[in-house]
Amino acid sequence: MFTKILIANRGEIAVRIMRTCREMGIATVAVFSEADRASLHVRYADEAFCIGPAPALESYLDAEAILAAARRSGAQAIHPGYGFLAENSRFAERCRQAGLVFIGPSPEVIGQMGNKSVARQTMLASGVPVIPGATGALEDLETVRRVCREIGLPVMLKAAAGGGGKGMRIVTEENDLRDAFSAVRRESYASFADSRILVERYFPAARHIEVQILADSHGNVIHLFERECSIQRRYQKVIEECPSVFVDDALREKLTAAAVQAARAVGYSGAGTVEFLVDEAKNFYFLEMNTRLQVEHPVTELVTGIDLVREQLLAAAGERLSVAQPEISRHGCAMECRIYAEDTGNDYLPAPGLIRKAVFPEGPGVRVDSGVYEGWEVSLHYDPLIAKISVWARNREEARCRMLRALDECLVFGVKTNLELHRAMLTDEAFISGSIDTRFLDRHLAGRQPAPDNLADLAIIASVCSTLSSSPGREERPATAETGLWRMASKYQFWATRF
Amino acid sequence: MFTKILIANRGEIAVRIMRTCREMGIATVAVFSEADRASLHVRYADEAFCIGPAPALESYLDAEAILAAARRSGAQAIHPGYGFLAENSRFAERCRQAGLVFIGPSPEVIGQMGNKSVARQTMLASGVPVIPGATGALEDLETVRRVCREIGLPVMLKAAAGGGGKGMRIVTEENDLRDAFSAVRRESYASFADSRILVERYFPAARHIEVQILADSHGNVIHLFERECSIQRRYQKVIEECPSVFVDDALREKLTAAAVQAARAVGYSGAGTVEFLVDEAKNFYFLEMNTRLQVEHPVTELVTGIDLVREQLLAAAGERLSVAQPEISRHGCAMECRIYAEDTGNDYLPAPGLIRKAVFPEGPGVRVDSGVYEGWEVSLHYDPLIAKISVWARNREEARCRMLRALDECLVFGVKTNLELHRAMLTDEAFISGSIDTRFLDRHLAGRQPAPDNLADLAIIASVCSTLSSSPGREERPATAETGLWRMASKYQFWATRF
Amino acid sequence: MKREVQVDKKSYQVEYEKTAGGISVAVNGRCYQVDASALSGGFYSFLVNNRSYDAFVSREKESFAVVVAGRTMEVDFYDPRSRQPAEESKRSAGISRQVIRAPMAGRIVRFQVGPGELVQDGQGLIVLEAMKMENELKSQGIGQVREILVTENEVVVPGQQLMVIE
Amino acid sequence: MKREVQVDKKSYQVEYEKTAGGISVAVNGRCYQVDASALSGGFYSFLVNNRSYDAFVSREKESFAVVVAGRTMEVDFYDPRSRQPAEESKRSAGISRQVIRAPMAGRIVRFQVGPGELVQDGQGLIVLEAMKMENELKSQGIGQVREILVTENEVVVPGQQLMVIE
Repeated sequence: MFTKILIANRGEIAVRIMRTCREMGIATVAVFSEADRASLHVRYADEAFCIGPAPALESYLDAEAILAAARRSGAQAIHPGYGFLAENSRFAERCRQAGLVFIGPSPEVIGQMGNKSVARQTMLASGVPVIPGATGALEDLETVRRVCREIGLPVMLKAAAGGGGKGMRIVTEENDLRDAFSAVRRESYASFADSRILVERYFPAARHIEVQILADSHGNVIHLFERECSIQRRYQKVIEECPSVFVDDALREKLTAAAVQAARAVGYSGAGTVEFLVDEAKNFYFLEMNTRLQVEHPVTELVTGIDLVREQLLAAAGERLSVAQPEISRHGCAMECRIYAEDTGNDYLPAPGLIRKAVFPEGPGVRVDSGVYEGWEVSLHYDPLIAKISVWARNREEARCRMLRALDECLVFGVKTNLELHRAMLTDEAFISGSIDTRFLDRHLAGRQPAPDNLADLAIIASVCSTLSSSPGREERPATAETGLWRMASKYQFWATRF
Repeated sequence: MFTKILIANRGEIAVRIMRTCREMGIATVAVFSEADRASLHVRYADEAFCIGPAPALESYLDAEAILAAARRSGAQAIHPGYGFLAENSRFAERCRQAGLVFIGPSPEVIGQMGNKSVARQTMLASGVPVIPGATGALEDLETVRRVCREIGLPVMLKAAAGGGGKGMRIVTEENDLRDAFSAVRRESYASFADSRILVERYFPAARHIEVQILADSHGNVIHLFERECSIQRRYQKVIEECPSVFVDDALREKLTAAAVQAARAVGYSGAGTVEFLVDEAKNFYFLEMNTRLQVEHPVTELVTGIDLVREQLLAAAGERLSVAQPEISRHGCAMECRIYAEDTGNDYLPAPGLIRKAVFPEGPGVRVDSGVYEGWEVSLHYDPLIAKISVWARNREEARCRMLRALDECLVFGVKTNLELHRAMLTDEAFISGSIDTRFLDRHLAGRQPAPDNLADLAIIASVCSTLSSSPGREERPATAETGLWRMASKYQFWATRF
Repeated sequence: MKREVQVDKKSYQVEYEKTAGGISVAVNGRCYQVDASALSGGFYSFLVNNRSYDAFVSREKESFAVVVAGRTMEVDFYDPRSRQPAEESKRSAGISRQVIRAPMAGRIVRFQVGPGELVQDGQGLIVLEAMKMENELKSQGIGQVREILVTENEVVVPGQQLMVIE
Repeated sequence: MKREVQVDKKSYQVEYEKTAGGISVAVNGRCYQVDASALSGGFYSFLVNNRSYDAFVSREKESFAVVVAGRTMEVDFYDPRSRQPAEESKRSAGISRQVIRAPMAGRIVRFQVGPGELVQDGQGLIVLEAMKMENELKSQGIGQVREILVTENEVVVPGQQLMVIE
């Protein structure tokens, strides 16, 4: 096993990877942009190297800077996390050339699966159903227009090199095609330095269901069941769960078999996810394969007890996976809510800013993966994910109630968050009954309601107390400096009571 | 099921019970002493009633004050937690008279099991081995002396009405008997208003292993495996785990069967724990039965997935347990470290005080049950338990490493804690190999070593930075008020970099 | 003490005084006897008729941001004799002037309307790129583009004025 | 700046200055170039030759409590020209006077020694009841009981002087 690895990422996922490293006795090396000097992943790491200025292109996407840090630190391997260089085959190739282990599949497999058009063809060849669409990446508007006419509207335009919801547009009317085409090309180029486009049939009421797989270099390929990820906004997942209420044993059998087959077909190694669209009739279509750890991997860890990062490290070090398929069982139900710094009332625009207060839940069945702390600033440069709250319970309804309890214990102040939206989703009838699809958020949730009078009254009471207890302009006082304007906490008169 | 219950307890256990209530849609009523107005359990509850001054005898042990609060609030049942009135049969009886459900076994069973001498006789009658000792509670020194001569030294004197490690003394020389007898009587009377004493053979190198059981009023009695609780100080547990490395399948079979038999024999209902001493030859002796939830119940919840508080509520409401024995399996390994405000360098004396900083761990496999928050004062009146850190992993070694990682993420400042001691225990060779018994702490751990130079250097560096970054007398500054004495966090120059 | 208070822009009549047992507060005639406890770090614990509430309060002069039961509310105290909240007075005077501000830092990709153009409620005005995503800023009402205060490709800071519509 | 510093009562020679890249610190001749970042709430992040350390610092005048790597250390800065730490000077003068203080609030149950009595290192002096447990306070050295400052059944506060041994 490695004795030191570099984590070429930031935020919660970098910290999460370091946690497993620490448990395995592997030293960790963080890299950071100038904007991230005070970030949690730098604080958590054993070593840390600055790799450039804030813009990702000049730091977290700068392969050479990262390789230089790896050389200086003496790290033997690089874990790319998700996003950034995680699915960049050139970076994986550069690691190999530099004598470093890239913790993920081979550059060839990343290239094959990361490029959506090649992935499509690979899947077609191994008999996995794919979404109707163009067979390859497109570069000119006229071809796109022709393909759209063939497969019929609505269509989805997406970056051929993309992932993570970036560079995607739905087109329902031919008039909108030109604008969407331009926007996707621009976003794709900005994110992936590749402006080629895929065109696929768009299924408005489909479910997004994915299968987690693990493979090692000894020919072992196993699956860790599915995750239901239908609840999305701006093509990014916000709630994920396992098992999916929609997947029966027959469908599960087919989905997991297809995923394992796909991984075997390309000689996969490490952790990966095969994403499927499943329509109302339970037809499923290959969507893409993510050749990396997913944001929502805790859901799978909670129901299987397998530490996915540990298995990634084993596979990358040339060892065998620590488990075989028959040993893996699904135990209960898990759910994850992604807490974003975003303005849910304004099209989910990211809402960077200073986190002035952050309280996360505790207690039975709750797991928190946060990448922030009080006094830290959510930067505009990167993904505004604040924390992932995951719960485990014996069944979906218990998990849902536990998640509501956990969300009630959450407090994030200083930036706008989607916490209220999560509460609304979890109490929505459609969610409770499991009738969710990728348009759930659009269809089911009305805007923010004004505060009811009883809450407004409490807010007024709190403000009055604040007025009476402190002088204007100060909001936080050290606990020791409290003065007794009225009955104060923990300042009871010990000597006045009988011992 | 109940719609509202009162929790006649405080601190972490009150909050933990309320968490399950919230998940089940049951409203919660807290009671608090004047010293606890600002305590977490009051903040967490839906309603809260003050029941008297700080001393427990005048508040948390005042049955009538608690019953009055229950009546005012309209609660249908009372959960006693652990300690205080949890094993007080008179209180359970008073609840019954007042038309309230006591969430626990019947007053008769509590009386039978709570009184150690009656419990001993009950166990003897049902064929469960008991520790050699007096057959009943003793009140005079001469009888105690006679019994000691019969069974041989060393002996343990303990409060007949006791529990939780209070009112216990080991006597190894006859000369010490008089003092020990007096001390136990005093402590016993102060804690339980009962000064009767039990005398038992003391096993210096035994293990403390207990079995969790659950029973309902429909005749279902099940066990949830064992917990190893050998690591103790001042007769109080500090680390617990499941499974016990010492318990093989044959012994497990015997222990769990004895526990279920004991519960059946008395017509038990609710959650309970049967404690055993197990000697080096794997002989086991009934120690006592705790007719309540244990501090260390999270360990069992982690390996079985069963929410013990939920099952308590089901049993108390006259419903059936939600699981049957064949459905319960042990999954992986769990460990709990109790974080106390105590001075480990000074005989584990409690160390009350203001918690000025509290950071608890997050991430995979970690559960936190805390009863404190930053700015709250650990009172001298009650148990100085700050938090319970529990972990789950696939096996003991992974759990141990995970616990070390979790402890590394912990920071409690303002009061002395046993955090450093926990780290030392978890890295001790005897602990790693599982060679633990009730004298582990005495035998294996030397005193605190002076800080090595590398740590001292870091402490100096930190102090220098603090000197340079702030004016004297101020220790905490709001994040927004930071000034740039040297390179400051998150104050990078956005406009100086290319977007 | 009598005050007029706004919660999320809605007005309430509030009267409060300190009493022996805590604070007495009346909101639009609803009376509360509050046992209040100031914790550290901006937290408060309230008991109102034995119901327990936890609140976090952040104060800036006469404005408060309060989090209760997971909901963040803006509370504005003002003295009716000395001043009117600015927005309220404008609204009552019927003036509808929109200043479009940058909701976040980013780069102006392009304008969807030009100076003098009439805009509908909800119409797209400006495309702002941030976090690798293009974001459309929309009009919150009907009006005419009076002024464009930035240029294409300009990098803007959160809150910066971008466009004025009247 | 040159200082003599004590960490958990052990002395170190320290020299430090601010530099362009951060702070330069030498401890007993061991030199560190520190990239320091002051976070909020008393936390600091340090990079020393790219090694990352997180520290929490609580300051009271010239005394610091520092938590690094899970260990709490007491750091004392003093100017050798102006004063000597009290304890150090006494220790060097060979005076051994013990003041037994209450480690916590509680009630005095009884005394195990009387005035004038000679006590051994580790001998029990006072039994203090707190949190329902009896706690024995022990002598940290050899001496004679000079003074008893409390009485049986008295309730004491943490830090209160209970007994003087010389």
